[in-house]
Amino acid sequence: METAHKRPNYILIWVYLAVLTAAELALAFELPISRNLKLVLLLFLAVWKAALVGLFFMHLKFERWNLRIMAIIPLPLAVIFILAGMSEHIW
Amino acid sequence: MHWWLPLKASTFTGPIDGLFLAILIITGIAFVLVEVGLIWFVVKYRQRPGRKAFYTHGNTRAEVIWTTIPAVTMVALGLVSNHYWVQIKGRNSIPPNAYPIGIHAKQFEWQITYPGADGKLGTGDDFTVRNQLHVPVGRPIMVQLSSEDVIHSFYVPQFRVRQDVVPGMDIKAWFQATVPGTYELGCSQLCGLGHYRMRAQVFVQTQDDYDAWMKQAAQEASQ
Amino acid sequence: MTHAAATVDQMQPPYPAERGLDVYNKKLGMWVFLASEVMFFAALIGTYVILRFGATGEWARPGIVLNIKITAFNTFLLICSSVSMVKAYAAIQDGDPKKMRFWLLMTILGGATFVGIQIYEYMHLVEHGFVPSGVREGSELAALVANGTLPAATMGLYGSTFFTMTGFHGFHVTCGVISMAYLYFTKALPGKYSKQDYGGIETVGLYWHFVDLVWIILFTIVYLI
Amino acid sequence: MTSVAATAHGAQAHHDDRSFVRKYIFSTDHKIIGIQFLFVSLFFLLVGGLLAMQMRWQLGFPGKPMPGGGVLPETMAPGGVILPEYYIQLVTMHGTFMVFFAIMPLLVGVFANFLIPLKIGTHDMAFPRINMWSFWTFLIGGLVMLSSLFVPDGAARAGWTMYAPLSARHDYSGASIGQELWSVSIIFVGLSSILGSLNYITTIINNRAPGMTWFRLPLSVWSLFITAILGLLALPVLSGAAIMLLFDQIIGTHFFDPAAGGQALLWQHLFWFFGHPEVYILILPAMGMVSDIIANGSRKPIFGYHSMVFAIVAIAFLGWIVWGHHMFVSGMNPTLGSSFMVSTLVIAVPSAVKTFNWMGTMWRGNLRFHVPMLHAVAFVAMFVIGGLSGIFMAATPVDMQIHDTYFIVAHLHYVLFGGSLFALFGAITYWYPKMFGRLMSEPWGKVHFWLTFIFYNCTFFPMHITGMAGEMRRLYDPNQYTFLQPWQPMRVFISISAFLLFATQLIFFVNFWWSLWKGQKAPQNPWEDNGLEWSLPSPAPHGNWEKVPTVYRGPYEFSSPQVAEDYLPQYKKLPTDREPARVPLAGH
Repeated sequence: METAHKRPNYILIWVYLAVLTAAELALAFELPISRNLKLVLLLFLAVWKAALVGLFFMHLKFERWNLRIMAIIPLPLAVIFILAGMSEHIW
Repeated sequence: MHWWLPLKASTFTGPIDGLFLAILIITGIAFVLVEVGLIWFVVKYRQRPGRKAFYTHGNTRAEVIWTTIPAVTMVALGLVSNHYWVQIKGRNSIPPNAYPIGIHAKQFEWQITYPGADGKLGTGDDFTVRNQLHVPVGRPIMVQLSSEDVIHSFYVPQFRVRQDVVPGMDIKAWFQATVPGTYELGCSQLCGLGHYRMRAQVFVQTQDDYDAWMKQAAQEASQ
Repeated sequence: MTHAAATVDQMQPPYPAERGLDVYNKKLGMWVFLASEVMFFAALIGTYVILRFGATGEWARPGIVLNIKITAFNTFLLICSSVSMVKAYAAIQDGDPKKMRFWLLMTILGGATFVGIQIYEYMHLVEHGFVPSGVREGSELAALVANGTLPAATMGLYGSTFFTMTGFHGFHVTCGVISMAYLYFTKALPGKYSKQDYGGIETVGLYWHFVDLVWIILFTIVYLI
Repeated sequence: MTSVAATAHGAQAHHDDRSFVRKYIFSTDHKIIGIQFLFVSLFFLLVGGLLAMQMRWQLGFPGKPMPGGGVLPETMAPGGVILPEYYIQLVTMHGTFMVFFAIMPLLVGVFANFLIPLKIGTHDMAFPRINMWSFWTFLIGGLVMLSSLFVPDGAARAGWTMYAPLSARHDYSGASIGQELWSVSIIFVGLSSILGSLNYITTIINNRAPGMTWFRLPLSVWSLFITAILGLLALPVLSGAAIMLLFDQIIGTHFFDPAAGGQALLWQHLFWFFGHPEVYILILPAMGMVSDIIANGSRKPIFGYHSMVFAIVAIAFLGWIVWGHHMFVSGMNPTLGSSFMVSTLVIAVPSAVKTFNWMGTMWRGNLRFHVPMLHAVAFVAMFVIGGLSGIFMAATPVDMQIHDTYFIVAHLHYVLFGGSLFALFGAITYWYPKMFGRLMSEPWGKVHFWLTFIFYNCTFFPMHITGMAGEMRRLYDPNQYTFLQPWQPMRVFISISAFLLFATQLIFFVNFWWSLWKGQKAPQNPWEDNGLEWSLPSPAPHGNWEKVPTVYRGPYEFSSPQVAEDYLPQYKKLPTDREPARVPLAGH
């Protein structure tokens, strides 16, 4: 049975994750940039790493759409809750 | 017994009672439609031998009608409510010339701080009275609500004003009394075993009665 | 042919059923469970974000209280154990139980070490006075709070949120390690997994990658920001 | 599961060699688990009712010794006279028991477990053992909550909504162990619901019988499916919040302690973010089962099946963005108040659609008034009042006047008692034959219905009026306020009606237990319904079918021109029906 899909190169993903973690550390401590920019960049790196794990290790990239939707449904709910909670303080 | 909403004693009663009546009419019509319809169907379509029900899976036109009518009504209701909500509770709804009164809620009593002669809170001549809220009539009053322990709720039924008092937050609410008299201020958020007796008296007085009382109360407080 | 179709063929249910999601029950059940876990961590992390965003005082700067070097290594370790999990899954998919057993063992060891390091880090922090209710009086950190390097106003929140979030993540990692060990000894060793039936490995793998994903987010927002 | 295990499962359906313990106590049969949930949650319904009676005594006859009050400890009710601290425990525990341990398990625990495998045509749930654990964690949670009633300094007392900081600090509430047990118990309930929900979702998606396509599912299964999704995503947030509250109570963390930077409003956001999906968990299954019963009672297909399904889905999605309407006057940002008002008003539309569709089903039907149909019609009549009174609160300025008054208490009892509990009385009577093999007595059922209907309205409708007059919630003795004293006769009337309502439930209680052994033997299809469950003998055997049934049509083919009788079961093959295409099959 030929493999159902071109199996992702797990080692390459591993390298990506290691590099991104190192980048986060460097960004957090060495780079003298403004706090807000650092915050945005760090969050972007975290989401990127999370996406890598989700898409390649959890095979979401090769699943059908209805399973992907089921995996993603809770995220907007979490974002709605956090935004509402935070908007309390933009009085 | 007064079967309707409590006595109208503040400027809020106009919009709130009006909206209450409007919603009562809308829901009243819907209520009568549904209940009478149910009773009529129950009587008219009772099981009779040899009769077979009308085989239908629905009617999209009817569905569209009874989806759009409630939707339109709700949107209209929403616009009207929001218009008044912004006036009553909105961020800059407090009139600038409002007369400030500090109300500090603690487990099972209200400590009410009056601005004293200079009319400003936080100045030396402020004085505090327990469970007695004196309010000049016909002027917007701004209450600065703070709580020492748990969540209480500032509620005067006749003024139609309710605002939770949250510890750690300084919340401002406003109202304007229109009818002199004595009313009651209650706590409407469960705040412990004494929640039911956390009651204060509210005196709405004319301006000079209020000034006289304040002068006299200030001396009492200063002794 | 999608990945999903591949897994459907080789796990034929004994009775006819209407076409569902083309995902076998165990895997679908795990994905549904992970959705509830996302909401659980959303509540915890959401609380942290809201409390920090609404905090009146300054928040403790990264690196003062928490030891970044050890945690960075810990993060790297969890990523490695995630990779070893995927290699175990790939091995059994290719029908090589021996290689799968090796990589599954590596994953279990990686996870156990991660929990060990985290417990060590907790003990170290409590020693220095960083406790769930904030900072213990008379400890080193209390001195730091006194001389102003640590903001006194938000240390209570800092302690509460840190210990609750990372504690429950550690609890989930421990559950993962225990269930993988259980599968290793009762299913993998007796050779119950084969090319035709490896549902258990893929399911526990999904859970493990999810736990790793949550840590990746936690590491950034708790330790680095 | 490997094919080896599967054949064993098939064999199991033939003969039953399981021990009594495995068969009835630690059973993994979805029907037995459903019945276990039924007995336990009916007990908790009784406990909740008893707490309510004590509350009504204090409100109707403040300060007078309660008959039977001598049994209560001196610290709570000296000489039978209820003290304020005991009264707020009653308020809290009545709400907690009814919501978490009576209505929710009765709707989801009992009927999701019992109905889903039967109605979609499968042997059992996708994960039978997890299903069993879902019941046992629920029972542990229930026993922990029950034990908190008897701890020395009394049970939790911050309302079933447990607002912090009153719930977080024992020096404010006066109870320490009681509050902590509440949090622990809620964590167990959360875990039990998550385990249950993931089971129902996987079973409905993957294990439907051949031919049972998504739009041939009965509406009860659709509502239980959407309820499972709501439960799956909402309960973890409650468990997380309960864990943080427990840490605030025990370890001294500061999540909700404003003195150390915590936010009191944060608990309300967490609780009501879970809370509003929760109240839809409490009503959607009732709506689904009422749809089934009304279609059966009217002998007519449900009116607008697809719009009913989309209404359920719409209610579920909108249910996540309305939670702020519980917090209009709580100090929440007013601009948030406006957005929550709009989403709340929009959610009234699907409920209206469903109500009109039920009426459309009865229109030109051939109405047969068995007891479940009586309860179902009463559900529609009462739920309309509850839904309409909800619109008063959605309008934010009006909410300022009626928030936390008895108007809200009337609203919630109209949707919860008039809605869910009436639907439950109907559903229990309707599926009782399939559960126990005997019919509940029809005349006594009617007596119970009419008395309950009358006393129920006498109890809860006047609460709208005292609520409009401004009577605040959870007051130990409203007569402290002079503007509430004229309403004391109304409170006495409500209390007496409540006592009579509670007494009427004795009829249901006796009818339920008496019919278990003495009830008339139930035929296979007593209500002449089309569902798959009626193709099984009553009571349904372990493993349901040996060979899974095949489905040829939708669930509501009543009075179909194709056949003479006025019902056409889903599993009945007509010559014109063709076999459903057997597609590659999903998991087992």
